[in-house]
Amino acid sequence: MHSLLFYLFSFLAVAGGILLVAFRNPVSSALSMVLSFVGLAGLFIGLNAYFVGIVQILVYAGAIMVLFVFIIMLLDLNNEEKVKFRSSTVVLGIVIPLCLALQILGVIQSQDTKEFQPITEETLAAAAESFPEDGAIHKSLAHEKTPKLPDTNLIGQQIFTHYNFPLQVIGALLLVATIGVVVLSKRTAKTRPTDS
Amino acid sequence: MASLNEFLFVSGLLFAIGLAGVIIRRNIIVIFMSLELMLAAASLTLVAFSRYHVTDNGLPDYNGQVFVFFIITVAAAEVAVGLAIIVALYRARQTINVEDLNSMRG
Amino acid sequence: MSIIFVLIPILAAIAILCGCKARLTALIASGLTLILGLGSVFCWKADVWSVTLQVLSKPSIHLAMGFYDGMSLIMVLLGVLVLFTAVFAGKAPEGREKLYYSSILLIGAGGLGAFLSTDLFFFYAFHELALIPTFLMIGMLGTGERKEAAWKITIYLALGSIILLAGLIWLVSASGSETWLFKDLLASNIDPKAQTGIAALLIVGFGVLISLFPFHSWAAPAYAAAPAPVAMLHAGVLKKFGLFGLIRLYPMVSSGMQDWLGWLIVLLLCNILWVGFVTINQKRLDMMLGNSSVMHMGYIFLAFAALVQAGGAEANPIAIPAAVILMFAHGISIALLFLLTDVVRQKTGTVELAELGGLAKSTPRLAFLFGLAGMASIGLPGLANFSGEVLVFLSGFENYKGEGFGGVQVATILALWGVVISAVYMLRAYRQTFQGPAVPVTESARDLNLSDQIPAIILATALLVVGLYPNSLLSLLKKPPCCSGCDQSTEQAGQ
Amino acid sequence: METLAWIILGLPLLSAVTIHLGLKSSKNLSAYLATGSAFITLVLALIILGPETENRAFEWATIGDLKIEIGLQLDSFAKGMMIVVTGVGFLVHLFSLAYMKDDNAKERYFCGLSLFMFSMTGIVLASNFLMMFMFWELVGLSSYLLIGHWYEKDSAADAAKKAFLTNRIGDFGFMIGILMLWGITGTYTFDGLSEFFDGAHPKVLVPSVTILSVSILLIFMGAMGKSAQAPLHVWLPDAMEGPTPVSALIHAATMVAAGVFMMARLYTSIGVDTIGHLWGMDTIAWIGAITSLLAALMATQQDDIKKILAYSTLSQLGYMVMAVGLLDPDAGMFHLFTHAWFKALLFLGSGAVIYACHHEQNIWKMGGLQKKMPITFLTFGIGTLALCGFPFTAGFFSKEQILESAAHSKQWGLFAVAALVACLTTFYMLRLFFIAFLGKNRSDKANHAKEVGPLMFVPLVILAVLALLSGYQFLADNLSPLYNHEGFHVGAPFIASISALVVGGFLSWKLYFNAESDPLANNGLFKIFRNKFYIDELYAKLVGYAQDTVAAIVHFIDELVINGLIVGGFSRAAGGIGRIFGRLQSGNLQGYAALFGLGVILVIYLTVFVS
Repeated sequence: MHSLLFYLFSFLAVAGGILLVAFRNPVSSALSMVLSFVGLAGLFIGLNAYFVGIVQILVYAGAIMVLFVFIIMLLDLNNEEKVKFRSSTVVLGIVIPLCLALQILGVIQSQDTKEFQPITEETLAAAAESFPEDGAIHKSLAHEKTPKLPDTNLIGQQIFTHYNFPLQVIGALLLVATIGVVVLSKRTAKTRPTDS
Repeated sequence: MASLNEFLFVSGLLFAIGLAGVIIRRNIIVIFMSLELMLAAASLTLVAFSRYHVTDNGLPDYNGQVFVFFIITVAAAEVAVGLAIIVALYRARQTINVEDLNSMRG
Repeated sequence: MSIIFVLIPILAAIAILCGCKARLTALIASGLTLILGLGSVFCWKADVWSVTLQVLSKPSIHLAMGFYDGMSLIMVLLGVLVLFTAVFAGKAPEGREKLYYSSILLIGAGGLGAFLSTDLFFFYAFHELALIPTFLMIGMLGTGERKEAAWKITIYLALGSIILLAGLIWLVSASGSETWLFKDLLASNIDPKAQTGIAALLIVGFGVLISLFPFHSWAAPAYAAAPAPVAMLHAGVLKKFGLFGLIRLYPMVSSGMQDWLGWLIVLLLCNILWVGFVTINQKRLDMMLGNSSVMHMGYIFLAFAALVQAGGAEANPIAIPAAVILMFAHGISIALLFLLTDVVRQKTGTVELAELGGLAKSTPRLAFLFGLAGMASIGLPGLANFSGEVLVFLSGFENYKGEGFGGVQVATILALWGVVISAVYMLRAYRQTFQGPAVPVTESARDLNLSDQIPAIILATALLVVGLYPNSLLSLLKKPPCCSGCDQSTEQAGQ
Repeated sequence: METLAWIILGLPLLSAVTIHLGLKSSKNLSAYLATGSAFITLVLALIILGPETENRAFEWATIGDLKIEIGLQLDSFAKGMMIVVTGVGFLVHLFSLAYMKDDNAKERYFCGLSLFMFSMTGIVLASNFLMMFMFWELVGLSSYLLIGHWYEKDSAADAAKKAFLTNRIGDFGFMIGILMLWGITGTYTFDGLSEFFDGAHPKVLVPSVTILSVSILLIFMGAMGKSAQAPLHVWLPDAMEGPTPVSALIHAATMVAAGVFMMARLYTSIGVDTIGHLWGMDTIAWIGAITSLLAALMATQQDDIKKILAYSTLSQLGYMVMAVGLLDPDAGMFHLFTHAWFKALLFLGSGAVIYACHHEQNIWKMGGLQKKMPITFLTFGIGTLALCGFPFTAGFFSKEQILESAAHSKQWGLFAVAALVACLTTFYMLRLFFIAFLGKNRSDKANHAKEVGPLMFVPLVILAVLALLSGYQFLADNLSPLYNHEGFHVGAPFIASISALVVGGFLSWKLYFNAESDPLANNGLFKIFRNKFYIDELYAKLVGYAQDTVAAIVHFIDELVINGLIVGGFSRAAGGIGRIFGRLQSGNLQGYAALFGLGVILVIYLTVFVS
């Protein structure tokens, strides 16, 4: 990955994060979050994780952000109420993350780093050997003209071979979450008249 | 070219920013977003490690990316449920300011 | 299958919670256990009545139940008698019948289970099972300062149970036994150094459950606040669990107990004399009875101390039978007293001694039954407690050979003074409640009708039978100890 | 024979149970049933009179070698005592039929009487100390029930309680004594004791003389309670709150004498010679003497007819105990035997008077009854003479024997006390007699008195005959529990008792014959007598201060220290810690987040940078 792009996307992600925290208006915050996630997605793609990057944008920027904005609109919270931040929380909120960041920096500094090794066509071709020949992965890796990294396939292969059970669990979790959301919304709707 | 440590540093920075958001902000939706940011920071770490840990066949280690996939899924479910709870909470309390939501006070 | 004793009440409790008629179901269930209990007195045999079922392999825990020996049988008899009468005498508040009767049944089931278990784990667990509904009942359906009393008993007994559990686990691990079955544990040897520590934990743990001084202050308020059946079951049956456990586990830690003999004697004397004086100063009938039940635990402890001093059942063969008879007698008499106190409360609306008087005029039957129970509790010959107490005193002097007094003899003599003390408070209370000129609240009181009398009469009969002929119980103790798969016992039974 | 003895024991119990369970509504039937059972037992007791018979005991409680038995000791001693118990018992039952005719709770009364007959029979026939102890307590119970028969009266209820508790104190010692004796000898049956001390193991005695003495003194404590010896005598005068026939039966003739009986039983089991070697036996004699003297002094200034008799009972019991202490249980038992008849006579006579005077008990409100109630007057007079020891009445012979044994053992102090008491006895009994029966009527109630019916005077007459004759050999030989006839001779005792009689009689005649009020009432010394030496007050204070205050203090400490400081301290400490941590539980999300962040930093610091 080019350093320039790395710095660009990193800057996007970090700036988006800072803006997320800094904006008073929650809608602005939500948009800054998307900005941050776009930057992250860029970093993912730079790391040859195309699938994850795309999903990041699709899910976060597409679905989750919309959900956030939708809720904000629904609750009619255009502006954060004019409550002054307590200086103690602000100080704490800056000092603690700063310490954390410094610690992480310290840890990282003390470790040997790994340099980026680009994936060349040779490595791809070599990797193709370890996959069955009639599979899509092999075909994609060993394509004569444009050998590509079939990361979607690879992830899929990984999930469906090694992570089959967690996948089922995640499925169940989603189902439960769906039901839970329905129940939560419904119950509030029901109890509302009695509340008021 | 960016080295692994640079990615990790960006990830740590994002995590710290998310934490700062959680501590400083009072709007529960924004806190929620900050949490998402922290999750995403973790995802970045995983992807970075995945990419830099080259397996025997010369390809990235896809275990990390599988985790990220799971994280995103769980985060989506979490956001759905969490926002539903927030809506319910707002209906019950007419506020999403965490300072007003302190009925857990001991 | 002795597990039936536990299953019947539990199933009945479940049935009540599922909507069966509460009082009827409870009565049938407790009546069944009573019949079974009486039946088993006449025809118990080791292999027929026991069950062993492994429920956990490591640590090896069995759901083992059966009449381990005559002591279990007598305690079960006590349990079924008190359970039936408690159910019969219970008067649930309107709309709370389900909770009320199912709790009573569960307490009974727990007590019976503890006495029937031949596995240390279930021995402990069943007692805990019985405590939970006790707390609930006191806290939810009690009278007076019920919340405070419920918390007090909860915290005290929970603490005692934890200490006890620590002692039991230490005991099992120190014994090196593979299972938690009594027969395996009793066959093992424990290092004397470990015994000292285990004995201390057991004394404190069981002591809290029995309200041994200075862990006694939970008892009286709890019994005063508790609904009558709960007070009957707890003071009558559950409290005996501690003493039962001490006697049952004693052979494993005999030398360890010896190390604490001095303390034991001091504490039991405090139970008798100190609490005795506290009892004299009580102004309410229920508090007085609660304290008196604490005080009488001292006598059973005295038998235990005599056993410890002698160093074993062979050296002092009277001690264990004495303790068992007194446990039975005290259980019945205190249950009867609590039952009748509740009647006094219902009839007059008060249990303050100063507000009562002359009740015998309007309620002669109540006065007679109360007098009987009171006389029993102060050890009048012809009633069960005397049989127990006289045996306890004899056990105190069993190894006395006409020289200077040992600690146990001194304790026995001081404990005898406790008999005077108990006469003082009991007669004072009786005098204040039933004799003297009638006061307005007692003038209009109505006497017991027949159905009110039935439970009281059952208990009074038990008191009389054991009092007039203690051999009726003692002969049960003579049967050889039995447990499932216990080869030696079946041999003995065959002889 | 054996079955008959068991019937004697069982019949009254049967009667009591039947009355309680079945005959509550038919009051008269229950009265007849109880009286009938008393009569049958009397007949049976007369039938079984004779030499010792064997009897089979049944085991009451068995543990290994320990066998507690319920058995009957059917020797002539017990059988003789049975005559006293059943004889007085039957006559009292008979008397009660009339006396309690209009009582509301007649069935309860007769149930109590039957219960008493059962328990007293149990004491008398007991074959061992534990059995005796059981029945010992049971007579205490029946005494409690009968004293408290009119429990609506505060005074009766209190008296009943007092009697029971005082007896309990005595029983405390009794039980310890039994236990110690059991420890020393390994037996508690009377046969076993006599076997043990019968020279079979003489060596055993040597090291444990002290212990044995202590144990016997402790057993005597039981007798002190039951026979109301000082300082446990306070309950007996109060016990007069019970119906008068009860006083006659229980608190004059039988139960209070049980202490003497028990000591005599003990002496005969252990052997008087063995006892003679122990120390401290003089204590018994002196306790008896002091009780006897104190009670006689107190009796001189009582106005309640029953109280006078009660103190005189105390005094006579002191006599018997003195005889026991002088190692002459025969004399004690003989006096018990004669005393039972004439004291029962006096009590029943007083009952008749009280009945006739509509429950007036103050002798100063009586007077002139000799004309209104001639039979009562005559029999009461006989009783008085017997009690005073008038020559050739029953009391004379038995009192003589006690004086004799005092003289014989050269205990001149005791002898002097005994003689003084004899003098005082004459004094106060004649005082009673003069005031209540002679002179003129001093109140309307006495004026309207009529002679009682035959159901009442028949027992009086029978008892009067016995009061006159029971001292003679032909009766005493056959009936008296322990009778050791020694030829009557004139000696120091005779002179002492005659002069006591004369002096007492003269003083009483001088002071009280035709007196309108008590000439000694304002004398300071006699005021002390009137107030019973303030012993009751002292006890009331002592009990009030010692027991109740101790109880209050202990309760206070219990509440304050154990419940308040220790337990409460723990609970407060737990609560305080809880509050501290509760404050951390602010419910503030941001605070939690900050703490969480701090925690993360700390963990990283500790794991990465420290090591």
